[in-house]
Amino acid sequence: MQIGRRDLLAGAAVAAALPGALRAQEQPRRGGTVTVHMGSEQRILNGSLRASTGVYVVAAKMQEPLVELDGEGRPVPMLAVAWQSAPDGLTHTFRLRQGVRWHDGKPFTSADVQYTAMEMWKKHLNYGTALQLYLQAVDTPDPHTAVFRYSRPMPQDLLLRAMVDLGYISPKHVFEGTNVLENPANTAPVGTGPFRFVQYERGQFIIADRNPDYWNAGYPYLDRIVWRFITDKAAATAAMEAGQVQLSPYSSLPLADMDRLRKDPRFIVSTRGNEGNAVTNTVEFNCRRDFFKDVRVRRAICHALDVDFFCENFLYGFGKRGTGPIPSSSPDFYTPGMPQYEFDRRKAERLLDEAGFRRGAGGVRFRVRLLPAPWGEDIALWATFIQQSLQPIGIPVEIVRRDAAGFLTAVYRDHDFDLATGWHQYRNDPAVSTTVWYRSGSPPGSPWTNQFGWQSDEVDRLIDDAASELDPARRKAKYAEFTRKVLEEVPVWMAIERQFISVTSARLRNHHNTPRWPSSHWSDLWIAS
Amino acid sequence: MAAFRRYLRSPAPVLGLVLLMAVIAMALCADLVFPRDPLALAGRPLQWPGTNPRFWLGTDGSGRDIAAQIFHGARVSLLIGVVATAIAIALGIAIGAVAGFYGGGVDTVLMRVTEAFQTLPNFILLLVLVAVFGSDIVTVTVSIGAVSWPAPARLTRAEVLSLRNREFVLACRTLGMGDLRLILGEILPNALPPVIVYASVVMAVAILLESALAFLGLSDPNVASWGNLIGTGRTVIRSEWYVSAIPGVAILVTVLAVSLVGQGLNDALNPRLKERT
Amino acid sequence: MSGLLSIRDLSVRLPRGADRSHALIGVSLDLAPNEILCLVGESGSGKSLTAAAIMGLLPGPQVFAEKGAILFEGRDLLRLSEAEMRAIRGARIGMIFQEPMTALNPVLPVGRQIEEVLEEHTAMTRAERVGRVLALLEEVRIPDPASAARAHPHELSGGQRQRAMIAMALALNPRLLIADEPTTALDVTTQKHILGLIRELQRSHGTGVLFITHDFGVVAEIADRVAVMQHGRVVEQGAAEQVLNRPSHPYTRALIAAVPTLAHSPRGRDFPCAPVLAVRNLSKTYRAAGLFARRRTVHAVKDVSFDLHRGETLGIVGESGSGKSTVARCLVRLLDPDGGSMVVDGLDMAALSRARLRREARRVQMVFQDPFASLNPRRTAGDLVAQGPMLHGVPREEAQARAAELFRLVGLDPAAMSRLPHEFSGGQRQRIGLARALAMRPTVLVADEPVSALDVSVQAQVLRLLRDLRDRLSLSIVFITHDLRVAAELCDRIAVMHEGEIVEHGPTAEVFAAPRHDYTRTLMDSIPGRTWTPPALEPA
Amino acid sequence: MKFLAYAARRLAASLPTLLILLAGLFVLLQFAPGDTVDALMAQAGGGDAVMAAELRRFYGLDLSVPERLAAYLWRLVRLDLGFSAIYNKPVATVILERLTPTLLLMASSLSLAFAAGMVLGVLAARRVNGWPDTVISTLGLIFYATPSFWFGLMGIVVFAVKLAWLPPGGYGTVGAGYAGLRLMLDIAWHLILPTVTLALIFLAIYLRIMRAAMLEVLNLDFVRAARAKGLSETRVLVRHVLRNALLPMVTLIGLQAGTMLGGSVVVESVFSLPGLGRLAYESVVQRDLNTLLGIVFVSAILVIVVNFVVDLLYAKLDPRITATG
Repeated sequence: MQIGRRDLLAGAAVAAALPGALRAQEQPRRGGTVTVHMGSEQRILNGSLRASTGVYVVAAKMQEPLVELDGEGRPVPMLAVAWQSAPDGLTHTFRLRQGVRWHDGKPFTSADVQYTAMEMWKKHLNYGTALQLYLQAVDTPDPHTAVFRYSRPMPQDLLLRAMVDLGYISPKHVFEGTNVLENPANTAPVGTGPFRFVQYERGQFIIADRNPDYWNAGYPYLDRIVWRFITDKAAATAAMEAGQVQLSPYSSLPLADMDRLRKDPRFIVSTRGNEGNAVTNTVEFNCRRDFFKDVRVRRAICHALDVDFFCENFLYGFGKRGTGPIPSSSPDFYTPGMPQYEFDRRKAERLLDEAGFRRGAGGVRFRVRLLPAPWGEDIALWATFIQQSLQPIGIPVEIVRRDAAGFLTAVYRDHDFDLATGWHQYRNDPAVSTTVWYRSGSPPGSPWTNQFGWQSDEVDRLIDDAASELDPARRKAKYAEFTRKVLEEVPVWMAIERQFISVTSARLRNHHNTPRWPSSHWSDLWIAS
Repeated sequence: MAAFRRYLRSPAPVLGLVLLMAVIAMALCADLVFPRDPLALAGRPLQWPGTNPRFWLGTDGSGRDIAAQIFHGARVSLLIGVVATAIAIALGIAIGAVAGFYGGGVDTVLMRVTEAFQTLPNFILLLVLVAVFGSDIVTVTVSIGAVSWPAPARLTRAEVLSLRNREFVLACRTLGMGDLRLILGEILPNALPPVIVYASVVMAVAILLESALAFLGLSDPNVASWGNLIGTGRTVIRSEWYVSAIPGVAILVTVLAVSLVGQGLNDALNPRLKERT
Repeated sequence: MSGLLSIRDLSVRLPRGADRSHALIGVSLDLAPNEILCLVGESGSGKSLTAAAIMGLLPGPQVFAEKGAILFEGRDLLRLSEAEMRAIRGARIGMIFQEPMTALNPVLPVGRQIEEVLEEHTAMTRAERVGRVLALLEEVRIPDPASAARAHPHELSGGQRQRAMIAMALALNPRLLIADEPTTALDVTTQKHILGLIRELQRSHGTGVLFITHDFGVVAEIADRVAVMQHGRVVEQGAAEQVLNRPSHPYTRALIAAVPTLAHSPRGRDFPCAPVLAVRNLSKTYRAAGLFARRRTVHAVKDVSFDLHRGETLGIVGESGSGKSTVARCLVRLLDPDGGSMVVDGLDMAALSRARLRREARRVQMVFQDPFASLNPRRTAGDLVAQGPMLHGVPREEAQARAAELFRLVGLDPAAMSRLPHEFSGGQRQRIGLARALAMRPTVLVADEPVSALDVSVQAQVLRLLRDLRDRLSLSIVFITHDLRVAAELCDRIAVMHEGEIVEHGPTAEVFAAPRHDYTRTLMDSIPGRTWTPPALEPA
Repeated sequence: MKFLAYAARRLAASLPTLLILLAGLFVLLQFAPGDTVDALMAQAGGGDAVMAAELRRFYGLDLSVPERLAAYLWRLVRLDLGFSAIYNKPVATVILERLTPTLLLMASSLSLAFAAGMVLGVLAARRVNGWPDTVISTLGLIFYATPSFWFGLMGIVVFAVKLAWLPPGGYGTVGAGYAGLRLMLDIAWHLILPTVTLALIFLAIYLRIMRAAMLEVLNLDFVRAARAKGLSETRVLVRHVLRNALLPMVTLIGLQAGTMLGGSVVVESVFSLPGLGRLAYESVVQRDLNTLLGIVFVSAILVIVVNFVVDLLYAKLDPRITATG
């Protein structure tokens, strides 16, 4: 169901689908090396400690989670083969795969799961610490059973969906008794996955080779994966065109180049396989400011932005108007028909007048400082577009450029901004990373939490209830209610819904066939001759 | 006057002067030719030059008129260049003059500081300053000035050092002239020509530094500087190369003009070199 | 023609924009083998350019021989190709230059530079060349030729460098040697040796020498024949004896009249007992700071004492490095003496603080050597003169008026006060310098080689002016010079300095007539052309 | 021995300034918005306050500024550059890993700039104001005025993508497992474009200086004397003019070592070279104070060493100067 609808790029989808049909007859070929473009470098390459696509794109080939998503977006077994939850949602039992060995030859057991969950997820993993806040203990009745015990009900679908990202297992024998954050295995992963870590040259490349003892016999097809760090986007495109790189995931190339490459038969440019990682471009209001205290002003800003024009002309169609905090690519939680802010400059002006912010000298209503996050070309474009769109309605915008640390500090700790814009990344379930943008009470300094000076008891309650609601239908309804509420109030506006774009060499096969493919194991990926 | 005539004698400095005048003219008439905000959305982004008569140099990735940005950018880039240079030269002259004139301990301390600044790669220091103080136009300009003073300081020092024992300075000393008057009235006017010539180098470097900052996305996005245009063009450099090429050429022309003028000044103020040709 | 070199009607063109169209106009010269022809003239007369024309080394394409011929051994050098000319340069014609320090490549050992001539012009083997170099250095009597050959120019003394240059020029026993002011940069004692050496080598090899100089003393010392140049023309040519003693051309007569005579006529004046300046035990030590080398101390001035009376001129003479300039600079406190006292009108200048010194600056004023360097090129002449009094509180109007007066006093037109220094000639500038010092109404005037950068005729004028002013204003002058003729001309008393000390001190006539100290005797002996007394001529 | 002592003395003389410089930078960076934990959370895509506090404790960021500065300086005195927050390694190790590409890049660029600048400068001075001079001087000015990143990117497009003659970036063929000569050739192959890009502006400067120095020296007495000796023009040029004209060029090397390292920030980022320049940029952005200060330390040492070598070279070229005097 997910794969069917998602390609915004009809042309590319057809181009990708047609050879796909022919490919069905092709025999998978063993061997070969795939080189992957990496735009930035991570400090820690361990999915049990860091939840980030930049980590998964490397580490997930060597490390595995308990569950993974299948092509239809449903949780399927990885290191866990079966799972079962108590009706009260307080205990969840996982049966573990047998005969799995770590790359260093030691057997994989429930002790590893227990150690990873208690020492890593609960203590260090971003989003994991919040998700596992009520995790009491992990019992290990036998080497192949792990029982998660919670002090508050945990919905099974939330746990499973979250664990796709937040469920990577690390070997207890490597980490136990060491400083977890300083362990050398964090940059030389030891896992159970289809590829074994070989070499990491900082600033240059990482190499992983085929794991001949992989539990899924016959896999992987590739002999080697190389990740090359190319920070300059234009240079990365050049490397792809020169044939030195076969895959660039997560929108790492310039939009203009991706647009150009999609007409090039040597490449497939598509958002397919990234459905699980929907990203929205935000407009974040500092509701402490006099002008943004008034919801009419916030709404006016939303009305002043011609999102469709932006998507078409600036994003090359790689994006569409956002409809709320939960992206349309998440059918389990997405409810259509929510209140929207269509582009209507006159309405915006009327709202501003009503709120008492009439045009003063020089036609200026008030001035705002906009902090764009320093990642992503689209954010810079969007910030400029906001500047260009608010000027005509009497709101001159000063863009304040900060680097990553400066941006997070200014927005999320010091609240030194009027408007901010960045990305919100949806992680399969609204409770993982989405609702924290709206839930009050996050201490200052936590990035991507509600630092907007906006608070609603009703929304807080809805968020808390939904997070422990065990019945999927009722959960979905609660999220619909939540969505309606935050769309009316717009403390944060999820303006544009996008999916990451992957640029792939047309010679690769079996790629982008699951909703979070770039972050998955790639054991069935192969290269056509 | 004689120096000016010498300046006009060879074609290269004249060309430099003409180019510089052209850039200055662009800066001056920017508001007349392009009265609209150069950063406003003008049309569809990334229109090639010549495809739309309204935008004869095309539009950039944010749908802004490149021609307007080039004209308004001349203003910003020249301003950055001139102000940063003024800061660097003023600092350099002050430090160099004091160090060269007094010598001894003062000189040692000041030159140690200067050396320390020179051992620190200036672009890295610039990155630090911008990271710390933000990237608005004032900070960027002041920072560029602040990292560019060591060379003028050394130059001034060397000049002052050679002048302070020149007989005409000694003569003034024997008249009972005070240090400040000696430095300002006698030494500096004679030490300045090479420093002024060097100012053209500082200015060229300042413009290039701003463009490098913008290339890394660290310049002020609220002004239409050429560097910013190059920065926004960076991502489309493979297909719409003109977005960064046009401001690149503008920078090249300006730096070229400034350098030519500087070289012409050098030849004009240093007649010894001229005689032998 | 049996002559070695014969220049016929040579004219050399200057580039457009120069102050005149030709550097040389119709120059004709003849030089026989085994003869020394002195080419005399003041700066800008074209004597050096004549040498360059012979060598085929005129600067650049815009300066060229327009007409005439330079016949050398029967061939016209102007018609030879560059390759042919190259074969002659260094081999058939050798050349030595004024400043051996700059004429030698500073980064190559001396021996290598001499060897190059052999390398270029002969087929000698390396070993032969090295042997020849040593023989040559031996011939020019450089002590320890082997180590001199290995030495770099800066490691040799001025005299040794010039000897090396001579060795280089004579390496292939050229028929013609061009010596362009070869002793001007040297001290008198060294000059004497070098002149002797040139003469001796010329005799033994039968070389023809074209000797360029501005110094009639040197001419008297060495010339067989003399040619006098002025503004690119040869105005007089003839046997040395005739030109020196019976010059016919007015210009020559004027030049020779300007040469100071050694015969000093003491003014026979008595000076009041109390000196205006009393210097006692003045010492100055330099410390050369090296990072590693142990700190060396150089005693530039040791225990120097002398008195200066009102209206008196004391000449301090000595060679370079004798400490005479250090004394001058200490007197005006451009250098702080390490010990001793300098009492001017009862005030010890050596003990004053900086601030106090500034106020008392007028007591001792200085005239500097270099008329080009001692005036700020950016100030008008009037400002330069008025500057001093204005610094000490004289109102601008008054200072300007005083400056105008001083301009007249030193023989300049007050109308020129608004001009910049470069618009004046060297002699005029030195007058400005003098006016500037006088503007302060100093008790003591220190003149540091004030005429040594000037041409003879200008030098004579400035000396005359100084003498004049001294007598009219009763100036007390400390006159520093290396030129004994000049000292003899002007000074009442002479102090001879050697290695930082005053070795002899007395009335000028006494010192010249009967030097007591060995060094003074050597110095007197070294005066070029000391046996020649310029004839008393009325300047035409 | 004297020589070594001199080297040590030179270094010792620079140390106090170096310490002040590092302390100054340390304090300056305290004013920067955000610290390494903020940068880390940005990179990881999120985290909560507990995690942030935990990390701050881990990196020692919970101490006061004076305490940290004191600790840093004390470590520095013991020649310990500290631990890098980004790389989870001692800073010394991180820098050592990154030093080679930068050194190679700088050395090759410097050699290229020096050699080409020298040759072109000589050619221009030989025909001063003639057309070769005009062409060379104009070219020099254009090189000087071209932003290096622009030239680099265009170089990639033309030589790597369109012509496929050179690799588009990187520091060697990944995973090729070359060794020995093959490895060196491979690296050299990858460094051609970056070298040219970085060298360009310096080439322009050297060319200008060389031309001026040649003109200066050509006018000196000893050149006239050399000609008067009947030496051929080539010999005059090579033996007498060149060596003397090289002196200002050599001085320039020392002055530009620092600037060049700054220039490598952009070049390394365009060509994906794992060098010090890019590391410096990353550590500024990541607020990795230890690494940044470590780089400053190393680059200062580098500049001091280069200047030291320049002094020796100068003393070798010019016997008037003794390195120990």
